[in-house]
Amino acid sequence: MLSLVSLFLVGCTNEQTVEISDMSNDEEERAEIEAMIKDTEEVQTGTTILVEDDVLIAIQVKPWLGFKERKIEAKLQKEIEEKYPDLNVLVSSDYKMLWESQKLLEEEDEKKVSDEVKKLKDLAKEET
Amino acid sequence: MVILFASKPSILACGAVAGPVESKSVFHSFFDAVAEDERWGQKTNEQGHSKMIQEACDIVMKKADLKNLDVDYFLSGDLVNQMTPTNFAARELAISFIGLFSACATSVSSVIIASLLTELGASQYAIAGAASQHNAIERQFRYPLDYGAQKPATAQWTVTAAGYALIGKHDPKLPSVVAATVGKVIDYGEVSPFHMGGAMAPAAYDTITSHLKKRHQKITDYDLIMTGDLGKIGLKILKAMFAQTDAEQKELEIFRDAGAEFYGEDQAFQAGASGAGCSASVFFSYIEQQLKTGRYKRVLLVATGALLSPMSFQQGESIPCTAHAIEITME
Amino acid sequence: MIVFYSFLIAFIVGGLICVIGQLIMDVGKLTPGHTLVILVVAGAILDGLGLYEPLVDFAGAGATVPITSFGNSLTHGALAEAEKHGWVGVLTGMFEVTSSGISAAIVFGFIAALIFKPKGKAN
Amino acid sequence: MDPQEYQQIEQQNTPPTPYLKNALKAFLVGGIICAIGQAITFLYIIFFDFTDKTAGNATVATMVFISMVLTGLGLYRKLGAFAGAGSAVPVTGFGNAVVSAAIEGKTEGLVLGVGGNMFKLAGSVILFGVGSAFFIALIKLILVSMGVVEW
Repeated sequence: MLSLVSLFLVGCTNEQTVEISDMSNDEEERAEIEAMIKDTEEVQTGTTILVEDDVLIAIQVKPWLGFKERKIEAKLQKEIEEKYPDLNVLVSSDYKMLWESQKLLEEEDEKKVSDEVKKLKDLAKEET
Repeated sequence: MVILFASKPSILACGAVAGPVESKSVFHSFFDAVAEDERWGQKTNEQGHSKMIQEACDIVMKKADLKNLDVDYFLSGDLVNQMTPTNFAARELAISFIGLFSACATSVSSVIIASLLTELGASQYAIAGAASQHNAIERQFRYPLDYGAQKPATAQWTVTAAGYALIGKHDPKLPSVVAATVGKVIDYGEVSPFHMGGAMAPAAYDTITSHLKKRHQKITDYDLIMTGDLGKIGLKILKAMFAQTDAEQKELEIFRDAGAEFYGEDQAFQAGASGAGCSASVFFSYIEQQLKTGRYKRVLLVATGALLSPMSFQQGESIPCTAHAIEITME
Repeated sequence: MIVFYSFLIAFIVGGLICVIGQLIMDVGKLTPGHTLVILVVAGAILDGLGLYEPLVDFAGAGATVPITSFGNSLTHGALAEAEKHGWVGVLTGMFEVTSSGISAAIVFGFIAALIFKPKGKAN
Repeated sequence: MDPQEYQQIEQQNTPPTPYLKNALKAFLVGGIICAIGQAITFLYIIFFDFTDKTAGNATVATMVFISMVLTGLGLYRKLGAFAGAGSAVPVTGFGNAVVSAAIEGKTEGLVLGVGGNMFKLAGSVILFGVGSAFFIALIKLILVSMGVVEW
């Protein structure tokens, strides 16, 4: 719940807030992905979880660009997959992913994070 | 065609009963009883409707201290399918019964038939009148009660009330029916069941003008011309129609409408009251007392009725209307 | 901040769809029944053109709460199944996405009929 | 006095529909109901395993429940009288239509009354919803198989 409160406090300025937690501390990969997210300026906030070979990127586009949310999601997904074909990437503009992944930022235990990310990925595929 | 009653049958006694919502009416002090429960403690609205009719008729009989065996005819009707509430009330009253349907004009058409029977000598005592119950009629003609529909400003609130009169031999001390006009069915193309006033005004206009013409009278010959349930807007339209045929302002003052005044200025009821019970309860309580106290000498009571059905509305038909008039005098 | 914006957008878009409904009723002089039907069909057509999904992404509850989303979900289900299974998919997919609206209405309607009684109060 | 002349008199004396006022009321109430819907959606997302897509269904069911309670207590009728389309267009309006018809039919028995009348008002929404969805999906299927459009 803490992370949700922080969301409210974030000023509605349009600068981006991008946070990344990298469990397998591959520094170069981490910086690269952060840069790619920052390049797509439609993104308002982004939270990325890197654990083992899973990458979960939860983004929120600027409010007034909601219409193109899907296209931006797909574009970023493709970009990162091309860059890191060996990684299992999911880009999602879903609130659930954003809030859950923000909780995972503080999570230390790698095993727990990895299970949680896998669970979130299944959740994203659910239709109804 | 105007009917003249040489023997001038009299209104010997009247009974008016209303539901809980009607305690807000300006006329509620004239009603004989105001119930707490809109279903008179019954299981269904229709049974409550029927119980209300019985209660009003019992009051009339008690006032004239008659028993139902002494009463020759029971003439009445209501707006529910096949008038079952009135039929079931007639079953309890066990009086020879003719069901009449003139929609909200039944209060007057029943008095006309009763007066004819009295004039003929076939009836010494006849109970005539009408009734309506809001829930039973609203669900049949418009929407379920709890449905959130937005009603336009022209909508009227169906009254839960019953009004009955005992018609008998002429009695100079009591108000007497001297003439009557049976209305034609007039339809000027109004379609919306939420604008009854606009649909019924032409019928009222036609009946009043033909009554005045056949009786060679002017509007000012009457102390009061009261229509049944045109509502605030219907009354305005009726007055505008008469103003169109150069009636002066003084004459227009004579027109009043039971539906328009029934709930006073309470906005929750929008264009006022409607329903067979509206004209019946006001005519057979308030008006009867005004006549007895001598405030009015000659009165024309014009009950107006819309002759539509839920089916005719859905088939895209416009609303045919009628209005019946009785001329009542007090020596 | 995103959350505040989403409430604002949901409020505005939801309000606008209701204004369209109100205009159909007032200007078009149609009954509430006709108005809802028009809106549902509009929702279905918009989804057929692929315009309703972006609207849901943009407005959130502002697009899922109005009745247009019912038409949208029906079409969406039908299209999704039609893509996978062809002709028969159009029928099998119909209530794939949405069934909660109708089943909730039926169940709660029945429960309400057991509990409540219609009241004729004016205000 | 012929019908045309009468129509004119009737027009002059019938109060005009307050288009702007009604539209404003519908906007406000409709907006508020959708904002409440958004709040419910967020609650489902935060406390239960729902995503944006799947939370919609749960929100709709909850809104219909709320409209059942309000209808039963006779409050939705007042909201509808005030807001008009503002209360009818959201899914709570659909719930109100079904629930009010069900309550109404109770005196005619559960089978014929409640069962027979329940969809008297809302049935058309389902009919035309499913009907239009069917034809639209069919048309798109044909267009796709002709290669004019792709999924």
